[in-house]
Amino acid sequence: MQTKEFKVKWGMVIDIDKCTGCGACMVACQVENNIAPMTAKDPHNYVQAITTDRDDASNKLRTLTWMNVYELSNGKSFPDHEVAYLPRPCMQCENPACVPVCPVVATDKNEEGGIVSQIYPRCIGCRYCMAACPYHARYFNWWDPLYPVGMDKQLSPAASPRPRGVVEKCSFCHTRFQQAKDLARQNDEDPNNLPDGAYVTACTEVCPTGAITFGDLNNPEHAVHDLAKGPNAFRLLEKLGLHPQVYYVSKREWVRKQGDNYKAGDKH
Amino acid sequence: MGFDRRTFIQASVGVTVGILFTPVPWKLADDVSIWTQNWPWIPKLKYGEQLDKPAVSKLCDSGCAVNVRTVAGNAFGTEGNVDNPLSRGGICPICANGVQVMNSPNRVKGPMKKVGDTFEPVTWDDARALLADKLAAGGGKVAVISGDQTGTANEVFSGFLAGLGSEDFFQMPCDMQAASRAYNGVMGGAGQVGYDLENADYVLLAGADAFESWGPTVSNMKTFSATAAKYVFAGPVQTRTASVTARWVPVPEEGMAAFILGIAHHVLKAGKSVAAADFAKFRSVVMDGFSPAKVEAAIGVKSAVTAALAQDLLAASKPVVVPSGLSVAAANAAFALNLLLDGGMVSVPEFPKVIDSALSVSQRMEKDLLAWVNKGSNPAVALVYEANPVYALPEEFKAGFLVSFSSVWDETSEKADLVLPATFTYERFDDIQSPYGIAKPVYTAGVPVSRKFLDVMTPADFILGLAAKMDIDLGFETFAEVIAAKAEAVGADYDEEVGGFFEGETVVPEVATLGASVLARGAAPVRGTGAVSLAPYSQLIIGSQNVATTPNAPCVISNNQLVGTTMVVMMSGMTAQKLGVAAGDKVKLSGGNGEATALVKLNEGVLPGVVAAPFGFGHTVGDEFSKGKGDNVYKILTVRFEAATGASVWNGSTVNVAKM
Amino acid sequence: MSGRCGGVLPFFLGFLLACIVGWAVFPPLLYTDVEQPVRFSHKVHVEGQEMECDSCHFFRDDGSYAGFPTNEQCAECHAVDEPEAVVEAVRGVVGEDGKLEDILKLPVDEMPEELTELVQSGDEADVKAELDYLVKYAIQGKEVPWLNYQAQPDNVLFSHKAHEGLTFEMLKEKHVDLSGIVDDAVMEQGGDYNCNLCHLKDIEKTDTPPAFQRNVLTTYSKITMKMWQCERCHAQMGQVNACYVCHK
Amino acid sequence: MDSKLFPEGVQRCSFGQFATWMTVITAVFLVGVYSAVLVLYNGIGTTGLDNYFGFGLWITFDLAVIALGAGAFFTGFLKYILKIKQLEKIINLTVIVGFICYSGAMLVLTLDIGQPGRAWFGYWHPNVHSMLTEVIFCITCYCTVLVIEYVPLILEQKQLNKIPFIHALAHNMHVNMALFAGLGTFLSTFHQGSLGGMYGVLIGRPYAFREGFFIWPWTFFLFVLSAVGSGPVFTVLVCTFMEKLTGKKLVEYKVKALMGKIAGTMLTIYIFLKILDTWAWATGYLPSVGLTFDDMFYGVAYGKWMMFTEIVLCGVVPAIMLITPAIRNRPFLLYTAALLDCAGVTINRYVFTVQTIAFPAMPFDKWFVYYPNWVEWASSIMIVAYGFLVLSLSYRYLPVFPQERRLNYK
Repeated sequence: MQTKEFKVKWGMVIDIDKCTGCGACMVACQVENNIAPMTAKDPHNYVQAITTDRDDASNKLRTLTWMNVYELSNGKSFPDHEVAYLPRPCMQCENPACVPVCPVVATDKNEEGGIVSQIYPRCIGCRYCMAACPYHARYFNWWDPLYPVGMDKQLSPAASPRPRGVVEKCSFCHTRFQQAKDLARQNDEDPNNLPDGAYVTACTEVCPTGAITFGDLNNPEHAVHDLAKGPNAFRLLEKLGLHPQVYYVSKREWVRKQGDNYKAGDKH
Repeated sequence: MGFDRRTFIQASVGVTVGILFTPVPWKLADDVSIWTQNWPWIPKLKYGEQLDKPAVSKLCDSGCAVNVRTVAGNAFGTEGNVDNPLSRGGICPICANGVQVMNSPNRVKGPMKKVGDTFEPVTWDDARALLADKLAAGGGKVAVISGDQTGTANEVFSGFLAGLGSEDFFQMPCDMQAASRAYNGVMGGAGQVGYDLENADYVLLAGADAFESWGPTVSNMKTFSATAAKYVFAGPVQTRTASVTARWVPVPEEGMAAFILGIAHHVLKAGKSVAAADFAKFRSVVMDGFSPAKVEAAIGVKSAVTAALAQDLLAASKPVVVPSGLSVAAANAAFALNLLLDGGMVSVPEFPKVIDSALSVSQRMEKDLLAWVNKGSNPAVALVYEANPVYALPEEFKAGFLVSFSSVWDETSEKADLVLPATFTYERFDDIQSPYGIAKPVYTAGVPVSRKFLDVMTPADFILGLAAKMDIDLGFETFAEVIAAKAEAVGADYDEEVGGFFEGETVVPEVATLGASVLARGAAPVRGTGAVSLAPYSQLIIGSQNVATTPNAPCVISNNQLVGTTMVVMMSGMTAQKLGVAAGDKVKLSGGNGEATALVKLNEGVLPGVVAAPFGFGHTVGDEFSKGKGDNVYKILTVRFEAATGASVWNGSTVNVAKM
Repeated sequence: MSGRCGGVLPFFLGFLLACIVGWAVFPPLLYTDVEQPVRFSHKVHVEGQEMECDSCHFFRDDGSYAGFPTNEQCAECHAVDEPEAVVEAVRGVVGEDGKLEDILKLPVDEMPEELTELVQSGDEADVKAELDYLVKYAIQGKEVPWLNYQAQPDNVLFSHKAHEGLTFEMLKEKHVDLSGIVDDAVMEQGGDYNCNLCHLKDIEKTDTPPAFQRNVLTTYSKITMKMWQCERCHAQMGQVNACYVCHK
Repeated sequence: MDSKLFPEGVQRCSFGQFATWMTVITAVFLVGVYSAVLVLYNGIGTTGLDNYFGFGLWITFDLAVIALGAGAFFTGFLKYILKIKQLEKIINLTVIVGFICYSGAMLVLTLDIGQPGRAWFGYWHPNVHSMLTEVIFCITCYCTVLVIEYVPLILEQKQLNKIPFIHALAHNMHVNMALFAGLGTFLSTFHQGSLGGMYGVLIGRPYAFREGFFIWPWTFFLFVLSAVGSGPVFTVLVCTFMEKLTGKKLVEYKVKALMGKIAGTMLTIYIFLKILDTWAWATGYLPSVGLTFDDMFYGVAYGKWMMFTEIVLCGVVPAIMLITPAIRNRPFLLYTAALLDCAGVTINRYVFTVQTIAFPAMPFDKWFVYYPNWVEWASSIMIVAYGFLVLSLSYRYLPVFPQERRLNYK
């Protein structure tokens, strides 16, 4: 599989040594991208009344969490135990596993910037892309998005609501990219050469420890350019060759080692 | 040719073929697929001008300075406010969900009065008249319980209370209280203790979960990531804060004062001193009572550990030790150590009051709610402002006539006789005065940024109206005027359209004593008699003392805290073995005045002999995002009164664990 | 006609019937006409008051496009200083229980002065339209739910800013063929504004806005641009047709 | 009562008996229909699938029935293209079984995709790089071919066939059947392969990922071979089941043994390559991505026992049994081998579907176990019931077995 090259490559560098796993990024992501709170009852649905309730958010295999924080443990006993938190957005792989498998081109990696797009009205809901993604970055709308009364008036204009039956995933808050370009045009600046910080994702913006840095990996003027090349930078499952555009940084070796699989005796 | 079966078949074939040459099947197939994108029950977006409006959010204890994002005038999201030092663009996970809480179906939609077992709507005028009658009849036996630590609304409430002739103003139990009682009370200092994390190079978080729930959390986190200081976390649980600090030192919660004095022992040995009246006594208390061997015997922390920490603190140019919890002794010990180290502890002067009869901040922190409740106090009228004592107090709370000023239905509203729905902070004027822990006096005033959709009222406005009706002169007619006056008194740059902000200068802490006599009696660890210690911990995503789990939070809460509707408690493998339980077992924890059900999860990041349980679950009233999820850990805490300080604390709580 | 080969005539008749139904009967059934909530006359505003397009349809500072005007913008001319007083006055006529809209059924001279003095039009039809606006929206503080003939669904993000600089000259220069997408007349005429490329031609000259033809199944406007139309122009203009260029 | 409709010269059970049988099957079918309605009306949330197991019982079921339905195309290929005359005695049954399997799979797929209203996008907006596009194309086209192959059989129904037009049409279709058989072979080979390819191309899923030849991963070829190695004996099993049920002999044993031989040969080739493939995967590919063979298995649901059952007990053993004439020619052993063979291919489809996505690729992630819920089971069983209905009707009213009269009444 040949990887497409882009002049601009939007990417993220997440400093695991700064992430406390507080969850603000996950909440901000849900708000920005109109992920409805999970409600058990569906007032519009008469057949459901005689079957089971919709899922509880405690069922983590049914939630919609484009940004998901994993807890990592070094596996040691007290008092040598260590813990770390790893936020996982969509990796926007340079060689995505999900894109070539989609039968209907609902997902693609074709726009300048290299963000893997997911178009809900095109998606037929076959879930092949979910089977393909080893990062579990893709989510299926098992149920219709139903907002409790009154909560539908707070929809964000940034992301279209998805009906049930389609796959969705992190888009690097793509609408913010469009808005940043429009602002640049308005100010007679080059929309294709945005300065660092002109476009950042919601999770980047709210993170209280600034663990997430976002920008153009190809642009030396963007902070991520150097961060991604740091000595402690790594990507998840590099050996599989998907080449994520999301990098992680940790000074802790055990954390870096959990970023990929190592056979006994493998050198990291 | 007759119309027989064959003709029919032939014609049908013709129709079938013919229809393929018309747009019917193709247009329908296309339109059906478009229909599937726009099912009528899928909500539609609204478009219009997008604006970010600065506001204050008070869902978390310290309060967040935020920007409310609006589209076509409708609020839809909340982000941090880059221009405010409390936020610097960051936001906590509760406040990030602020708009969703504001629009939650769990909001109280209008004033309600309890009739029998049910609630009936009343008008605001009737509510005001009813309450005025009750207050008049109560004859000064009135109490106010406030869950707001930083707002000027407290001045309105406490001024009103003074006008009624009562002094029973209480804050919900909080760290700020312990710090204030230790610093202003025991040690004779003035102002509010702050920790200059920004300039510190070594920070010992003595129990303070500073990057998760303690103090001005967002500000702490921003400072943590922006500076190179070394952080060490001490506590019974490897919290989220501990996951990013350089080191985690396991210390039992009740042993924190002893732990700090154990470090002080080494510091004193290094020759440090403080110009305080009782320094000599302090020195002898520490040198005799908290030698490394004694500390190790009492709390299990090795002398090498305390010695190393002391060395690091001494070597640092600006070290700071941050205590936490309700223990006045622990706060006292930490302040004494900070003074010895002459590091990053600062004193933050209070802002001037605008209502003369109101209490000052330190006066507000003086009274002990739990002790008062424990005494069996039963006021004629209790006004509860932005607090949920029925849920968050380990003891049962009684009042002749309970009034709840809350924006959402909670346990206290459910029990109240009168529910007076509050505007959400985005719908009203409100402010944040220097949250506890912040290193500089900081004032943020917020103005309404969202229109009201419900028949709600700003509690302080209601009180001002009530005061006028009862001829109590507070000097203001509306809360907007109070905020404007406060902003002016503070010296903030304030505008009624966008709010205001002020940042002041810090003061060197000065104390009269080091509290030696208090420490001599109050610093020794006291533990209950149950099988294991209970270490409650907070995660903002689950909720705070006052605010239940927010609508988008359940997806974020991990299965390490909640599985299905059962809470999860964590313990090390060793503890589980001792208790005879295994991972995944359902257990009953009994302690204090109650019991809780939980699932066991093994976590080697918990001190052996300790069970870690999350605060914030077990709501019995509320929306489906919080109600019926897990159990309420407040109910299994054991409240005791600290020796010498008399403060009610729940450290050292223990529980018995039984497999179910 | 042999039995073996099947009947040609019945087949042909069936075929014909299907074609008639499919081409003539079916398409109109798919659409229903919906009138704009208020008979807004571009003619009155543009010709009569000499307003510019961007008086109402302008770019905001953040580069987004304002589209339809809000009450706030309308109020620059059609200000209602004391809406409560007008509502009160109307209530005085229709009664406390009546609907405010009922006032519109009465002749103008029976309406309260508080309302009629707000009217700025002279022509009888225009007065009616203006009263419609005032009573149904302005005094009640409700925004007008204008119908957008070219409305795109929520999953489409169209940047007016990105298309602002597109001129007819550029299209001609690049020999962009938009037949079947844009009315040929528009391309021939050219002009200063490229709005006609996608929007209703000469809408600014209309006195009564045309009805909105709503697809009963999809609720889309009949003239909502389809994706292939966007894509064709993009392709010819050398612009990328990546999914995220237009979707969200 | 309905005896006029029976094929020429055969006897069938009483209508009452038949009606009772059909009622029972229909009842089972209707339970499935109810579950299908739930899925279409409420969405796939009603199933046991989740974000980790986007593919589950349905896909396993689809892949298994499609593999087992391969008897149709392969037998057709042998009969019409390679002109193995013997096979005409069972060809009708293979067509019906193939039709049931494919149309059933398509029904399940309709439930399985989240937006059935957009199913046609596979044609209108195809992604030519996707193996699934190939599957959608071939499966729908081949299903059409199967319909075309099935129609003449219906037209040969005694009463229908009296109409000259229909008689002529049926005849003409029969004459041209070789063309369709060829087309079917082409389509079917490709999609059997692309079903395998679907998994082989998953670069993010070490359990399934395989290198390969040109654009096709090895799984592409393995799936084709395993399908033709099991499809024919599945038809034999169906036929035998019908014989036991009706108490009649429908196909002579010689034909069954021939089918066994054909399948056995293919199975032998397949299992040889499968073992090679597994070996290369375990010792070559897995270490290259930092994994070991042991890493790939977990607990009972995803244990190694499954792999050994699939390859040895349900692969090597039936292969040997089927290619050994002495064993193959003994009915009981043939049927045993056939059962093992079919079980093996089903296990293969299960592990490729479920275990592939169950393996936690990220080291800090963990294994989850997937359990289908009643909705998935009911809708899958609905397809089985549907198959019973079609087969029952076909057997009762259509001349499926050319040998039936000779074997039973003469």
